[in-house]
Amino acid sequence: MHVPATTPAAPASSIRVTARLFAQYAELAGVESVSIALAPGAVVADLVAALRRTVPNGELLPERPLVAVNLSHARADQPLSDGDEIALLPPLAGG
Amino acid sequence: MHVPATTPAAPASSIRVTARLFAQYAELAGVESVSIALAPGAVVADLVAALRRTVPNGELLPERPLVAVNLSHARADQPLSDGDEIALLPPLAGG
Amino acid sequence: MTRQPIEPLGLLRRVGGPGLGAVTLFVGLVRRSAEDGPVAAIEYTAYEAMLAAEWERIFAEAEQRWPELRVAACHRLGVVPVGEASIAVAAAAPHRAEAFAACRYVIEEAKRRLPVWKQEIFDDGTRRWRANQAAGPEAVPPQGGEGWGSPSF
Amino acid sequence: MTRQPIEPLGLLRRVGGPGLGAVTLFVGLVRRSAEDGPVAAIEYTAYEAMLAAEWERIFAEAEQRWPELRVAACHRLGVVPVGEASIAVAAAAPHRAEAFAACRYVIEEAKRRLPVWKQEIFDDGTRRWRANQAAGPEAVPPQGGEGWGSPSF
Repeated sequence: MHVPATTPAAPASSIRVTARLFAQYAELAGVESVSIALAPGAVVADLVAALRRTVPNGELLPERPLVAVNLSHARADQPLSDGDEIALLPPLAGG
Repeated sequence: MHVPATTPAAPASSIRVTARLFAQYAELAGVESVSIALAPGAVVADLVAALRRTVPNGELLPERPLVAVNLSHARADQPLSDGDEIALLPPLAGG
Repeated sequence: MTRQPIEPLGLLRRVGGPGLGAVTLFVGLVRRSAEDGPVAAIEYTAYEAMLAAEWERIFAEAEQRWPELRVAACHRLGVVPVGEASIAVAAAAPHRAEAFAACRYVIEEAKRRLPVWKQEIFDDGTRRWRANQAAGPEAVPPQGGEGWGSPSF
Repeated sequence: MTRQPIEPLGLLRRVGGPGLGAVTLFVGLVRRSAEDGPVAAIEYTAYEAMLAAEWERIFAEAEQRWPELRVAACHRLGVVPVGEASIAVAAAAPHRAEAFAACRYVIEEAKRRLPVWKQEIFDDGTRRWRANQAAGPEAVPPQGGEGWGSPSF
């Protein structure tokens, strides 16, 4: 399910990113994709904190999940840009 | 080609073994199998020495070839018994 | 990635080449074992766009490390019954040492980095999410910057 | 051993089993390379009775070392054109570390111990005997007793 805007309309100076949830995290929150506004200069950790406040059961998401930005594994301090796609990845299980 | 007896008829107290030559060694000697009589108590090294004396171009065979006795790799000092099959193996090239 | 059964022969053919004397193939299969219980199948899901990108990054790393290498791999998604392959990696190189090393590298990185998740499906239909060992954030190489925890890279 | 083309899929099937989650396959192919010259094919010959016995010994050693292992292998004999497989080894185990290690063990022992010889056949029809590196008497494990040279076992 795609939730177009779970946060208030962004102020002019904000950036807007898409957050995606997978597997257990998507089950937990009941959503797979969230559009979210962040302050300019926001980093991955800020997005995670915002998601934990705003999505259903967000407080059950880990504080330090595995995260990808634009299809690449990313660190907590990676800066975000308008239009980025950030994914919260549950513990991996490929193979 | 099988050469039934390149050595003189064995005395009563001797053992008789079959020596087999492969690949380059068979090409060199022009024979693939030789029946050969050895003194009781003979070891692999004695068989090799006898072959080097008796088969065509035998002196061109190595003094210390790779040898198998009854389908297993063997050392130079392995004792031989009547009826054994001893193979002189050129450097291996499997795989 | 594929939702169909993996064809190892197809992977082997994709890595062939005239100067390559050694091919290694790894196939990971859904297994049933005493410690895991009566698993009938595993359902794999993925972040598919990233899965493709991550495979490409792993291949590029391997080809940089072993220049004459040719590598191909496949992760099956969807429900995979016990005994069927979930992942396969083929690597071809001039000699066997590189072929083994590269195949191992690719499967280890795949397990560590591919955005894939699995649910065990038991004989009674119940399901359980499972993760690979050591599959936390610190196990995955980020693309630069400082991370949480203690990254091992 | 076989005089027909090796079928990797057949080997893979022979090692499958319900508790085995990892299969590795090694395929050695006749290759053409600058250093070896214009090789068109390789003709393999063997001491066939011993070849079968030596395979069995290698398998037994591997199965003793990795108890849940299943292994199968094949050496092709006769003329093998460039690009075709001369040897293949498949190993299945519960987990990938053993499957890789066992497959590597079997191919290394095979190269070192199988009574097989090869002649390169060049484009112009000329032939040349070739041996594996380090394939002298001291490279092969004897069945007890003291040997020539300096055995490394």
